[in-house]
Amino acid sequence: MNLQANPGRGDGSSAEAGAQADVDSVVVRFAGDSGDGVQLLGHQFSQETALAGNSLATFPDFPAEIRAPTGTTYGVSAFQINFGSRVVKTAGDQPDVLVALNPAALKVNLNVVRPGGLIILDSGAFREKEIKRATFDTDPRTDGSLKQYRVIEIDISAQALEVAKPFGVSQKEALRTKNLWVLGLVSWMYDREMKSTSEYIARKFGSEDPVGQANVAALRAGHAYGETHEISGEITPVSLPAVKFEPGTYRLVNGAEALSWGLVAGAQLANLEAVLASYPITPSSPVLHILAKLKQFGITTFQAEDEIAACCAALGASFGGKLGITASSGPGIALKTEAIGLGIATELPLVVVNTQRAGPSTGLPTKTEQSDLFIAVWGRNADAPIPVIASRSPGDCFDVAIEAVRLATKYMTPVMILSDGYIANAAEPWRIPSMKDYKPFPKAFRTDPEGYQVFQRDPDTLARAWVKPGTPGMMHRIGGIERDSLTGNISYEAANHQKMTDTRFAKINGIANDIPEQDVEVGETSGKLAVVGWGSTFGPINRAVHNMRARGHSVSHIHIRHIWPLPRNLETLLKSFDKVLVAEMNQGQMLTLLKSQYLIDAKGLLQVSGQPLKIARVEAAIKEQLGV
Amino acid sequence: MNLQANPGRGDGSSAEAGAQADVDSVVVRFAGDSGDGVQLLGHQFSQETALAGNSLATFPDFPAEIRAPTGTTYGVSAFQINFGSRVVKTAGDQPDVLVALNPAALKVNLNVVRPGGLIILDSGAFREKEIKRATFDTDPRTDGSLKQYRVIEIDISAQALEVAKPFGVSQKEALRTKNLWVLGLVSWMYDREMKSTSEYIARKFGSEDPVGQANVAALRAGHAYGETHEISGEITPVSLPAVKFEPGTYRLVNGAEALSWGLVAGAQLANLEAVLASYPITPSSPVLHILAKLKQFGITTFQAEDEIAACCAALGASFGGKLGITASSGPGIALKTEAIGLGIATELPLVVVNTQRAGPSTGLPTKTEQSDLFIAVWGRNADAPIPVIASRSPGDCFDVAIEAVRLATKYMTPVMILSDGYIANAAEPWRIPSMKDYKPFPKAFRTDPEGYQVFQRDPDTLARAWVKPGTPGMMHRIGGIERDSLTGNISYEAANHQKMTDTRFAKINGIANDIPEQDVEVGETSGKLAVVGWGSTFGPINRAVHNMRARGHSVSHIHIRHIWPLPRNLETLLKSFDKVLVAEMNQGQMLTLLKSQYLIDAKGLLQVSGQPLKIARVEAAIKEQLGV
Amino acid sequence: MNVQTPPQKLTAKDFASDQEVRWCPGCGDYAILKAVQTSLANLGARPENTVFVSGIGCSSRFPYYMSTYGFHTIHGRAPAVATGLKLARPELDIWLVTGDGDALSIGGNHLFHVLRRNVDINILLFNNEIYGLTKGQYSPTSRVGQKSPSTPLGSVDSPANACQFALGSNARFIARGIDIQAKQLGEVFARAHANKGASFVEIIQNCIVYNDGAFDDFVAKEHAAERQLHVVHGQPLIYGKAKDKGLRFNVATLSLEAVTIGQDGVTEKDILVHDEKNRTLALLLTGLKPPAFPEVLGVIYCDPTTSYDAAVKAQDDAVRAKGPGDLDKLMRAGNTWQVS
Amino acid sequence: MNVQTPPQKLTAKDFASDQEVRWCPGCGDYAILKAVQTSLANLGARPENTVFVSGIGCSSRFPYYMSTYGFHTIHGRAPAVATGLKLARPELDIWLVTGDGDALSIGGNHLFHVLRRNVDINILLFNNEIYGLTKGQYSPTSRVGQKSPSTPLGSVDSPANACQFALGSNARFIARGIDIQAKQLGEVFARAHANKGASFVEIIQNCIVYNDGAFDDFVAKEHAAERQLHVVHGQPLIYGKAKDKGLRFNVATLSLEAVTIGQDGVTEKDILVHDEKNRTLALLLTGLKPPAFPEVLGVIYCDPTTSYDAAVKAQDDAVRAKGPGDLDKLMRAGNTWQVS
Ligand SMILES: Cc1ncc(C[n+]2csc(CCOP(=O)(O)OP(=O)(O)O)c2C)c(N)n1
Ligand SMILES: Cc1ncc(C[n+]2csc(CCOP(=O)(O)OP(=O)(O)O)c2C)c(N)n1
Ligand code: SF4
Ligand code: SF4
Ligand SMILES: [Mg+2]
Ligand SMILES: [Mg+2]
Repeated sequence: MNLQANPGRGDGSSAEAGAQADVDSVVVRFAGDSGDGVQLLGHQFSQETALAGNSLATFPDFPAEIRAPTGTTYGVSAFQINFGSRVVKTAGDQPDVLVALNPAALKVNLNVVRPGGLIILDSGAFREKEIKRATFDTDPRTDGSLKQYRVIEIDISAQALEVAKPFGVSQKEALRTKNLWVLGLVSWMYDREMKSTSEYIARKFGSEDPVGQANVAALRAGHAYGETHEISGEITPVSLPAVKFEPGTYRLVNGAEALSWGLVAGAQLANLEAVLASYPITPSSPVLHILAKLKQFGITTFQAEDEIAACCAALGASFGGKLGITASSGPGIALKTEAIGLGIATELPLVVVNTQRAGPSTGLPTKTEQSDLFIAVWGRNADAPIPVIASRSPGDCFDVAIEAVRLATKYMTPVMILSDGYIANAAEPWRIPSMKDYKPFPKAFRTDPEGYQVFQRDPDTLARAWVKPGTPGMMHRIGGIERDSLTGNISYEAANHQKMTDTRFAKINGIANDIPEQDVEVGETSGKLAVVGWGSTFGPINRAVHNMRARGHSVSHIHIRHIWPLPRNLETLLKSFDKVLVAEMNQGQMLTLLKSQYLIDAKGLLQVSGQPLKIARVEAAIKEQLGV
Repeated sequence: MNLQANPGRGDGSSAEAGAQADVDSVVVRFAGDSGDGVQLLGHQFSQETALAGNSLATFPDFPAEIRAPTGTTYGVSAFQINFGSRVVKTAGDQPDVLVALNPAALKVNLNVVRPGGLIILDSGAFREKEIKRATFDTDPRTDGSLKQYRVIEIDISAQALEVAKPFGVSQKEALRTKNLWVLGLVSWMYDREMKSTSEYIARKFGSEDPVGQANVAALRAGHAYGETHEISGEITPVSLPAVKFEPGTYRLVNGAEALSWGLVAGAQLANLEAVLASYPITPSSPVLHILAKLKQFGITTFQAEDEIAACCAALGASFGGKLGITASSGPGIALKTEAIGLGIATELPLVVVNTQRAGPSTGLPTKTEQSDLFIAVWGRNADAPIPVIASRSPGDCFDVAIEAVRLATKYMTPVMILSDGYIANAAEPWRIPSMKDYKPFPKAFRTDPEGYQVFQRDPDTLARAWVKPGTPGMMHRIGGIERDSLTGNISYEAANHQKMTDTRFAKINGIANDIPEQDVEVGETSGKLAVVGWGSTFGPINRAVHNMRARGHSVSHIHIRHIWPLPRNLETLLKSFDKVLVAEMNQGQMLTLLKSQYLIDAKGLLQVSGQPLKIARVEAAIKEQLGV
Repeated sequence: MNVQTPPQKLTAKDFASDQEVRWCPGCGDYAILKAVQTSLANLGARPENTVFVSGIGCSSRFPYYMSTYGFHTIHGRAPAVATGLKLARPELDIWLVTGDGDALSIGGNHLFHVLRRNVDINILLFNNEIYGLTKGQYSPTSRVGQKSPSTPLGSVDSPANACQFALGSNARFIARGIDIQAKQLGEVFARAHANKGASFVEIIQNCIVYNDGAFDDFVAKEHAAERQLHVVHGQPLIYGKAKDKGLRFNVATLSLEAVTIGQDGVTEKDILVHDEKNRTLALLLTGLKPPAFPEVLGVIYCDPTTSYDAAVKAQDDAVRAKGPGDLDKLMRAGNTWQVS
Repeated sequence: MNVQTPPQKLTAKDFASDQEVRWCPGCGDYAILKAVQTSLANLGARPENTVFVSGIGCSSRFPYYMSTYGFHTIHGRAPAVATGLKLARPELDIWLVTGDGDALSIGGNHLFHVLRRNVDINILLFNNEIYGLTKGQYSPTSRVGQKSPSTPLGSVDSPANACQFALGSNARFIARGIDIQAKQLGEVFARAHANKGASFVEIIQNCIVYNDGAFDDFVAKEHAAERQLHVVHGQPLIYGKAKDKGLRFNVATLSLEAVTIGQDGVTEKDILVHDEKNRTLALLLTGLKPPAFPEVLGVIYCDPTTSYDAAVKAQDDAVRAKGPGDLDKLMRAGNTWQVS
């Protein structure tokens, strides 16, 4: 048997694709109980893979928020990685390899493994009680359930216990080294250096701690097991050559990190300090956690009593002359609606980070969806436009955050960033940018009282001037009641309200002239079919379009970053294609937006299953559109 | 001089219209200080006019919420009435007559009077101080400001003081009878019976109260003044014959009343008791005030601590098996967003009344706008559709409320009613319906435990069954986390979420089959131009289309009640016209909705000045569209 | 209502739903769940007349595990939902389960108003001094210096005192219990249930994953006897393994002192007697914190008054007693005219 | 900051903006506005360093009438806005103006948290026991039986006590004043301003239009002397025209009694001395209501502690003292690799 019998399929190249017969990418999925350390295992393996120079994409697939009792199906945590010697864009449609640390992990993940794929089981965890707990009626290893897969059973539990013995750690601690044992094994399978993991363990435990020592020993033992044991006949270790990346310094980054750093970068480029006011909510909380550790960058963080207070506190900070930022998800975004309106009315900068999750209501907090486009663009009382920008990948969050800060400060407006749970948690190799490569956009505060009027506007941007309380001679009042278009005093005049409403529109619409024109990711600028996406569907759409083009089809990929206002050339661009297919993880929100703006008869590829879009689905939809 | 020199113009028939040279309608505007009782004056005059059998429409034009210091321009309160011997549909574009009780009232309302119109002034209030207070630089009576109007000065203050003398009331009380003196005068001008007003005063004060007696005396004195004084030369009293209304019992009704009664009616037809949970906010509060007095109808009212609590309490009531209702405006609607999502998720009936006002943020609380269409249709996190219905006039609120209750209970869903500040406050003659003419739609609760599943659905409506806590054997749990499509238990399954999302969509979309097809208000079902409106723009659009048709133009008026889902035939209907013009008081929200749904290249006539749309503007837009 | 005579007394099990309980192994919530189920059985409650309403949080998953009616609502808003439910259906027995974040962070205002209005529901606040569900951020009850993902250097804001917040909100019933003390919890639940008004119960709950041992200063075995004072109306405020410790009122400072009977001339007579109707005493008792003082447990304050729902119902009923409304008549009242 | 040495002492007028004041004639808000302007002048405040933040309500229009910086925000959320502003700009002098509806109905939670956190702002709650701006609905401080458009038969829920709510929220500074008592208000404002933390001031305010005379039981001329107790730290709790009335502590009931000196053997020694640091006393004093007791006015409670903004700043500063962050370095920390 050979692990590589049918390689590369997991990356979504559909069955008829002959182009990738050589081993150029592999999809591995680790799965186990919430307590099994699967996320750490996945993260470390990603780290090693990245250091080896492969391209990779990951998909941490968390269980629901609460830790479930051991061994239950709903307590299963999984981590999927797709890595290869060519550029990898998604975490893969179907795993080539599944490592299942208990029966529940097998139960939940069985149906996703590619037929013919490899399953590595911890046979030590397949006791009758656990099998039942996992809601198997009979033992899946013997009842034929696994017959379309290659299965390797190893009593990993016993191995881990054995290895840990000399260090005198508790049985519980010993069993918890299973994840590192597995990491050793897969490191052997894919010829990975384990140095970074050993260092990580040493850092975490200190070199004297017996638990740390047991962990290192387990790591080595897993590796040795691969080298020396019987499975060396069943699995041939493979080494995927490094991808030719652009030169630079790289790291793994997830979306929450890149976004947080991007906010810091944006504040620096704007020459501002910032206040992040947030209330914890899945999957948005990491932004708060990360920025809470970055006080040295002039960032103050504030865990407010709720999302309304968070948004209001951010506005208060902006009124004070720092950059107000607030971050949330789903129900928390809904709660900020009223306060965002106040930001629009008072024309204060504000960055609202929306890490989307599945809904409505509480929905599926740990699952991804792109269904907040409507609320972002249209979800406020009255006529209340704001710019909306979406990030397409973990690393892209950095630039999107900078752009959001730029627009918020330049145009004195709330801006909403759309990220999502997948982007926030997934890690990808990222060429670390240098701050010196970014053009600063320092924000000037007005200090000159001469002729100052609160709602006087810059003729280009239509933005009003920002004034810091504390500045002598510039005292003024703002508020949510309609303001006189010059003085900012309360005005109930009909004509003034019309003028202010028109101006608010014109200001936001004018941003279309200050953002890049829409480009085409892959393919020509006209043709039979444009597949339009936004946000985290970038990977699958891009790969699918690549694949279809490789098969000779006329299809291009357009990925929209600026959702509101839309890029000026987008209408012309879209109308240069015979057909437009919008692929998104909602019931057709971008589709509706584009139809309303351009009257194009676009079609939708819509999915709201809480899982990332699969390449195969996009390919199928392209075929349908092309009639092939 | 003759009051009727140029009659009927105020109703928006544009200058070239020759059709209405005879006196068939008049627009009168009363204006004075907030303390002058102008609204009462207007209301009583409307009452008398209605009893006289004229058609009428009113526009109470409130100042900002706080009572301003006497004599200031921002403290001016106005009331406009358009009445006639033909069917009147708007409060009129331009008053033919303005009664100004102080200089500020003149200042604020001068520019709206029709050139050549009549202005009646209380000269007793035109002292230097008051003139200055009203921000006139010089006395408008003598500086030529009024030269294009006919002006009659009467020292109404002195008249009122004089009349009140015998009753021994305070000077303040005496001056406060000015409004009734004016009412007497205009009652004489338009040949009105004053009986209902006399009765009203008697009811309010009792017959013994000297203040009441002074008021009645003022009323009579104003009338007598008209009959006997010098102005009888300047003004010829006119009597507009009664309009031929459909037979029935009529009353004046404003939108808040009709809406409240409609909710009661809906609950009765559904055979339910109801809980209204609300938080006061302009212009929504009257619904709370009215229903608070209707406990005998099985309505319980609850002034919650805020709008979030109000919406949640309404949901709690619905969970308990009564109809939950909540009412608000602007910022309050924004706050309900999250809780409406919970209603969508748990599929509980809920009626959300949105009396729209100008925004964004606090905006102009007392001014009208139709700018909550976006938040109604699209303003929630995730994919979260609900039915949205708009009322077009005060009386129409009754039927709209019934329809909302019907849909909410039949389809187990939140429903949003869109009314607005104008509809809520304006009064119109209304043929009082009989409850026996309405078909009941009693809602059955499920009580049979046999085979009960929480999210089992009626195959026709896709609604789940409603179960009252307290019912044995039917205990169940619901919540905002995604629910298994059958049992309702928490489910994190990808396929289940897809199914539930699809079903929620299908359920709401299916309502299109249960609502009337879109009809055409005026004109043919195809032609050169359809003017599309919704909500309170009904009157001006309708009159404008009538006027243009009278001039031989091919134009029809389509007024949309069911905003989501849209009527099934609307697409075909709209596409039967060469052009579509959407007239609305926002920046193009219905326009955007229609474009997104039907890809029609409709144009907008958009206005957000906080004032009702004028007939003349609509006519001008029609002309532009028709190229005439 | 449609209640059949119970065929037999129900047991705790009859109050358990068919859903697998999904808290972390070792979570204090399990014990509370058990205690509630047992209490309801003991109180003779009927599942069909009982409703559990909750917000969002680990604790707020509670309703799924009860065989009663249940509504898992949104974060912080359970008191509002419960108020609407109680107004609609005053005859139902409504329990509200919430956490320290749910009730005191996002939901503080609704908690305030449900207590102020004295809506007849039983409020169980599971206080683990942490946000469990969102993975361990500090909460409004976390102590100063709490390190958490959102306060990596330790929190700096002083915590809310749940019972004192309730007192400031005009609550008329305030009690406190500990997750693992099933018997005492049962007694508290029985009293809360008997009180016709808002009954506020703070339950000290251990979050084994994110805040393990937060209450060890008075819950740990070695401290329990010396640092827990279980109050009983009319009984002296005495505690300690040897029942030798007590609370004395210092009239000069208007505060309580922890004293030892037999030391410094202190006798049992010096010890204050618990009066659950005394609001001043409630303030004093709820303010005590170990180790200098005992943690006060049991029914600390109970001074009932008419509940909001009862008062609303009385007003509604009084109007309705005059006969049902006639809409046709209502709409024809006042000035109308005929057209024929 | 950019403060020039003031060329001259400012007057009340210097704190008035150019906007015409738009309250109803006779509204109590006018007097408060005057008192605030006068106080700021007396305190030597600078308009450019002063910010007024408010919610929505008649009272909340206040900032427009001040020549300082001002932010008229949204209903109930002013404490949150002010907290963000203070965190961003701890050196500013921040005043918050709110009403009983704004602060205690929709905004109760934010008020709770701003007090609990002890953010250094001065909170002026104009309590007129009514919703003025929305035309007269009852508010959470309205007394039972209040008839209003939303409670045509009279309200049934018992009112919140603003000061006790503040106490339950762990406020460290609580004071009370009356709109028309400019001098006393000025003293209270000065103390609030001096307190570095959240200073809570309830101002009894007459709404002449919707709730005229609501406080006549202790504000009306004929009652003022006999039913107002202006407390002073260290002074006995004496009131009455003849200074013959006082408050005595009843140790049996742990409550206060209103007594008359010279009657029933009561002497001045029996009268409690005001201690503004005593929380129990604060509870007792804020709970008193006329006519049986006096309305207690002045600085009722003041027991300062570190403010939230100061503690946050200290943490921020400590980190920043180690040097500014280097983003390029941060992003390159941990595992990285080179591609060349
Ligand atoms: C509107 C909203 N904001 C935030 C969240 C995320 N969230 C869920 S539970 C929770 C806090 C839970 O803490 P607590 O109430 O103490 O419950 P515990 O989990 O500790 O039992 C938060 C912040 C949410 N679900 N909804
Ligand atoms: C979100 C929201 N809800 C409701 C309102 C309407 N509203 C404005 S002020 C107010 C209450 C005012 O009462 P209070 O705070 O006591 O101020 P007062 O007018 O009495 O000074 C209400 C309900 C609003 N502006 N925004
Ligand atoms: S996180 Fe804490 S509170 Fe939540 S279930 Fe686990 S142990 Fe319990
Ligand atoms: S309504 Fe009342 S509170 Fe508001 S301005 Fe008028 S008198 Fe003052
Ligand atoms: Mg908690
Ligand atoms: Mg008030």
